[in-house]
Amino acid sequence: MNAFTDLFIEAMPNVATSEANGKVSPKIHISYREAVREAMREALQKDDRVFLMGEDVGRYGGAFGVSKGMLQEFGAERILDTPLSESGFTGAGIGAAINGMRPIVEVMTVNFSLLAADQILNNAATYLHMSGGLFNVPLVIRMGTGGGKQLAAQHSHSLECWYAHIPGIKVLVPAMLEDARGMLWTALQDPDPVLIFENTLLYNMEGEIAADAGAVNIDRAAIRREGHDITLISYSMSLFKTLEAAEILAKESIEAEVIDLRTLRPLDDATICASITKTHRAVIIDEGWRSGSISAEISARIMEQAFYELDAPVERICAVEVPIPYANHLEQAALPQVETIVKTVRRMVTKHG
Amino acid sequence: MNAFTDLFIEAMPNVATSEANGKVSPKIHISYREAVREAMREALQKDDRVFLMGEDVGRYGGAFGVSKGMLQEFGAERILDTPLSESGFTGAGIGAAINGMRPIVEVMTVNFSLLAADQILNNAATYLHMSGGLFNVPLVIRMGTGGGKQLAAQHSHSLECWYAHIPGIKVLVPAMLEDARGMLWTALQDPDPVLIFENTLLYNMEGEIAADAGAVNIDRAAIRREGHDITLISYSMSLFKTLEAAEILAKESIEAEVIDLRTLRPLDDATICASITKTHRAVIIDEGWRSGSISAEISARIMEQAFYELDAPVERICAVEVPIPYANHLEQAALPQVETIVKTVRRMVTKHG
Amino acid sequence: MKNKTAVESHSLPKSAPTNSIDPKQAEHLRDLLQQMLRIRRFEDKCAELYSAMKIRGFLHLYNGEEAIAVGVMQSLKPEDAIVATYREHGQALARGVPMNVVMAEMFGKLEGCCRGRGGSMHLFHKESHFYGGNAIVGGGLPLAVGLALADKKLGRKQVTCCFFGDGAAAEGEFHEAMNLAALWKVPLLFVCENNLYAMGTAIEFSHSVNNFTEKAKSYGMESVSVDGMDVLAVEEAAQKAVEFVRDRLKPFFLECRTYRFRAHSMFDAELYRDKKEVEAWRQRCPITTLTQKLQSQGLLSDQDLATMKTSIDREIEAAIAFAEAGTWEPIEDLTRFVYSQSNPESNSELNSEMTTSDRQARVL
Amino acid sequence: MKNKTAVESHSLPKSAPTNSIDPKQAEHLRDLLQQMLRIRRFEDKCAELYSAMKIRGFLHLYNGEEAIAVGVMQSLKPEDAIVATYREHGQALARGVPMNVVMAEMFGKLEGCCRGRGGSMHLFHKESHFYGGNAIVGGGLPLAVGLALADKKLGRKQVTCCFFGDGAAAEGEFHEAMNLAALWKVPLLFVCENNLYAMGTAIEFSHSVNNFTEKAKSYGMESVSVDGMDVLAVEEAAQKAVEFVRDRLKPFFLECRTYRFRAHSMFDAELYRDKKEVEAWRQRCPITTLTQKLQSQGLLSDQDLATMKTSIDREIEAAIAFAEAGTWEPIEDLTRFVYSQSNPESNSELNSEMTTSDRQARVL
Ligand SMILES: Cc1ncc(C[n+]2csc(CCOP(=O)(O)OP(=O)(O)O)c2C)c(N)n1
Ligand SMILES: Cc1ncc(C[n+]2csc(CCOP(=O)(O)OP(=O)(O)O)c2C)c(N)n1
Ligand SMILES: [Mg+2]
Ligand SMILES: [Mg+2]
Repeated sequence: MNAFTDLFIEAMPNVATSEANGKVSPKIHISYREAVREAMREALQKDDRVFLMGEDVGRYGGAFGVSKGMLQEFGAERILDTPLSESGFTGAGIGAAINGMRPIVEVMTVNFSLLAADQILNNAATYLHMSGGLFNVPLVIRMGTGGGKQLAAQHSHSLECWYAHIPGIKVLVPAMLEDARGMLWTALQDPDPVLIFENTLLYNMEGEIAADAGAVNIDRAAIRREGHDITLISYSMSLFKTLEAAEILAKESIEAEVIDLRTLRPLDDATICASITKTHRAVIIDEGWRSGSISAEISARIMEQAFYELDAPVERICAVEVPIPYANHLEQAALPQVETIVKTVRRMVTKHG
Repeated sequence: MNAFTDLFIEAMPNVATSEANGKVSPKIHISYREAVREAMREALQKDDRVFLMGEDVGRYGGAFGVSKGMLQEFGAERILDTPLSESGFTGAGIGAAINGMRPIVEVMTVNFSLLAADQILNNAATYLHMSGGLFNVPLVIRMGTGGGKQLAAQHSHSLECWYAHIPGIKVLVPAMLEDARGMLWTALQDPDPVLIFENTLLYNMEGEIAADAGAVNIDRAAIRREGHDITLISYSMSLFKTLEAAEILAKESIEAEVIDLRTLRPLDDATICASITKTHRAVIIDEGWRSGSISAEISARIMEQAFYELDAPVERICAVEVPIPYANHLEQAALPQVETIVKTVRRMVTKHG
Repeated sequence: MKNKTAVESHSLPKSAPTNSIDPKQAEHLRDLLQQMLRIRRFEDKCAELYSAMKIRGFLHLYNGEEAIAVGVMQSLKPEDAIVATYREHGQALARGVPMNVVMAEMFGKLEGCCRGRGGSMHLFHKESHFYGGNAIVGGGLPLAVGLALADKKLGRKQVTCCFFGDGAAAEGEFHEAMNLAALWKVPLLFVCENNLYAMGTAIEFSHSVNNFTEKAKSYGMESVSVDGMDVLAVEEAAQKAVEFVRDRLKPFFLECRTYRFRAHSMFDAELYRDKKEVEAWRQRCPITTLTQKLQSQGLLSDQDLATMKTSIDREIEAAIAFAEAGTWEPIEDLTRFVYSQSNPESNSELNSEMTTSDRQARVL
Repeated sequence: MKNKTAVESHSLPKSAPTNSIDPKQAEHLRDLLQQMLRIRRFEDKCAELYSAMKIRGFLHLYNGEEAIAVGVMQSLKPEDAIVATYREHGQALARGVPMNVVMAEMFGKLEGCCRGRGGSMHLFHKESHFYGGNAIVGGGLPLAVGLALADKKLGRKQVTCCFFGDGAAAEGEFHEAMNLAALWKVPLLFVCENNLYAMGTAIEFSHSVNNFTEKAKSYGMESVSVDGMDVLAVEEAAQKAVEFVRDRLKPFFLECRTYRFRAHSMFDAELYRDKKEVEAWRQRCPITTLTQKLQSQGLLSDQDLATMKTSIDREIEAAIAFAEAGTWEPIEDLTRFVYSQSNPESNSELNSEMTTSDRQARVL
């Protein structure tokens, strides 16, 4: 199935090492954009089969500047500018993956990925299964997602929940710099299609990560803040709003536990339920439209797996169900906000506290 | 916004009449396929602006025979065979709707609609909003959906939940003959895009409906069976499995209330919650893949709106998360079954009864 | 108002005029110049306003391509329909969408043509039959087929005119729309603004064959390729094209060879093209060319030009003032226009009480 | 085995031979006949088995089009790749996918080439480099571009051969794939099986221009159109085409004009075409033509033909027996192959305990 994977296991840094061995490894300052770029550079350097393809990834340097300089470094064979043909080049990525390559396909944003939805669902996700296990598709697709930049109704949506509905693919949503840096390599080792969603507002986020930060696991949610009063579940851009809300709440002695989902498919139910067993309350914060969003799935799973632990109904804070408007005040009103999180938690904790 | 709608209000039969006036109206025997066809014929007869377009709707008579004979009756101008260009003709339907027509676009099955997903989300659903209310899109799109015919991984999925995620459109899922007959006209009166999903296994279903059955409301769920022990929520094909299960359970003195959702967007929370207030337990049965399905949304809404009414966690019975396999025994194992519903309800009622 | 007359019919040049221009024609040429200049100065101001953070989001400017919108619009009647892209300020202005509402839209104000919901990439205007502003590359093409199809079915003698870029022609929707239009013989004018780049991707990396008339031919569609830097050439070609479409009830494909003088959007460092190449194309600026032509024939005095610029600048300043004075749509109205009849009552706790909007939707 | 040799290289006719056929060539012609007949009789049996409810789902038969799969496969090497559609039994058999596993697949058995998960529309076979069986019209085209791209990148001198119908050419994916293939110069042979209908839609209602070589030209792609009812013509054209692709590292477009003798699928009442038209095409049956040719030249005795049929029927009967004797994949294994490493333990309460599969997925 996956004859080549073995070759790379030794090259894959052990995620736990840097902390486990007690040594404090040196840090570097990096932006999310650079972290993704470094991840891609490393992959291209380590594995000849890896190449990047997508609209404007080469000469332009990537719609959001993520791949800037990579064409110069790796050449046009490995940094492949494609025509505006989302279905065509995504399908080509699938074919290349089946036939021995390890393509990273970049779709500028999830809004445009609708043009490739047929290839992603009907080919990438089903190929292994409908061939009875004969052909796997080791493909990575990266896309921008999210609102907040006044790009209006055709450029601002968070449709990762659609893809999280599809068996056969995995869906990653890196929020932290370490994940932006480390998820790609793990995804490339995966024998099956992996979609990585990068909230475009995060590209400018900067911070410190270990100089030797490398591959990370992609199957576990992470607790980004410990607490015992309530569990706040979020991912990607909303995670930071959630963490901010948690800090504000802490000043009022409400200690929220904050979970970063990291992966939307498969969901890490165990981490979520363990936290709820401790806190007995939960809110899910998510930039997708409320109805049918990933927050619905999480709420339903909590219902199924932790109902008797709940002291109050799980709530959701999502995007208002409108095509995202251009005007800033309307757009911000449509997106989840720190203040709403704070208010909601305050109400939930005091009411049933 | 909707200058023409008024014209049709008087033509629209009052849904409640036939029962309300006490007279028993004569019945006719009809199949689901014929009911849809009659609805289309009526619409074409009543309104010059209505036309049907899609792959093989004309000379072939419709992939599932729904429009058989209509080309002969209405001519090629109004029954328009399209090339295999899902995005192209769906977009053309949107344009025609904006510009004064009332197109019924048929997409053979929801699996192929992925090729038109961009037009549906980025144009049909957003056009009114991003134009600040200037241009509405009075378009109806009909699609086949569902599994159970051994059509395998590219023809068998139930993706109506994806579309139910999109603000700006409505999503109808007629199960009963009356709805197959009556929803189309109401949808055509709607100033905004309406998607109608017809489970292809239902086309051969036959039964009696009132000879004068006409337009029905599209904003209310319906209680298809009253009961007080548990609420079973379903729609389309699964509704019949659910009703069958309810009959079996009745023999064991478990009286299930069965809700037919009828419309997935907007969901009729009121009917669902009212039933749960009575039964205190619920199961949702749905042919979509479990994660991120419409059943997740319903479970989450029950959590939010009826948590304190629940005696047990809401459960879901959905398709197993695999691309639907060809072999009959595997396919049936992947789809919700009567037996599973019966077992689940039995367990829920006895455990917490 | 200049922009009102722009959509009415003009006496048109029978052949590219060089000498002995009659006064009516001279007036027409000055009008064309004025319209192009109006777009140019508007776009330059938009760039400033972007830096001043008055305009936000993605902003795509039309500098260098003015001759196309202006040239093509001359032949369209008020009832004809326009479908454009995210780079559509030029089309909107040339079509007669008032500058005030365009500017207010980009400021995100309620007084904007889309109440601030659309922004630069989504200008719509009902009276002008201006159907967007579509920010999905290629997404407007099938829609245009449908608009034209409706006109045909309803027996209206109207033309739909659809603008799109060279990059868009690589999308599957281009193929589907071209085939449908030709197959169904709908009154649709395709105007390909071939500016040689799709964002940073030069046409030779987008298309195996760059010859657009060859593409049109493969659909059996009549076509012509024209110098998009020459407003008179565009005007003449478009007039013939529109007549063809209107009279024969068949689509037509018009390629306009042009160049974008500015960056793709405000985020573009323009790493992909040579400064020299840009400079060479700037030499062919449609505005400079027409100005010089008029001047050399004594049809445009320095005074005329100054007056023109002043009046344009005054209009732009007024538009800015209009936009500045505009109001913000109340946040309570956020969920309006999701559905035609939604009319939310006060909706103060929008973010925490999401079900409000659901409830409203249900009430429809 | 006949189907094994079929994919090896043969000495090929230099020109359409009519007289004085050398023994080797005669042998080759008989082999082509045998292969076509094998497909034909297989398909006819499938129709019977459908009525007997042994085969289910959608079943699309290849009757009438056999010359294409057989003719094209002659020039392909074992390491070349095939991408086909839902009407792919012919390609699978001609390619050398063993009949047993094809039949077992359609019976839904574990012994089928896809363990019964794919069925008639989704045949896959690794050793034959047979990449499906794609039931989304046009969906295989971009995939084929990718297969060929990988071969090119990896420096393999391999050809990908992609079959699709006239209807598929209206899809946007056709346009995108044609452009990408020509632009990137990948070793890909497009084989358009133009049988004049897409389901019930005749080609004149699908395409504004029916000339496929014109379409190829608009992408700068070399192409040829050939009589798809003549296996020798197909073989010769395909040989040149494959050589071109392999040597020049460029795509090529081969149109084969053909006709489907049977209904589109088992649900088709064939209201859209005239019985006379079908009859006229049946007169051009590629099998009859070649049979008569061989007979008239004394290269095929009645005895030869009878032997051929007997051996084919024996193979078919054996395949049915193989399929009948096959087993059902255990239901516990339902969730295998959703992900490569999923390996569920016993999973008895599948429907009520859905989270089991989630838990497994998480364990990956
Ligand atoms: C489907 C889709 N893919 C990608 C984009 C991002 N994008 C916006 S404009 C553009 C370039 C389009 O080029 P062209 O069609 O030549 O028009 P131009 O901008 O040159 O006027 C791209 C890639 C998009 N908006 N939609
Ligand atoms: C995207 C998509 N649309 C529609 C269908 C339904 N469908 C299956 S085969 C077919 C006709 C295809 O015609 P053509 O490409 O000419 O191939 P042929 O069947 O004639 O071999 C259609 C419409 C489909 N499978 N996929
Ligand atoms: Mg361009
Ligand atoms: Mg065909």
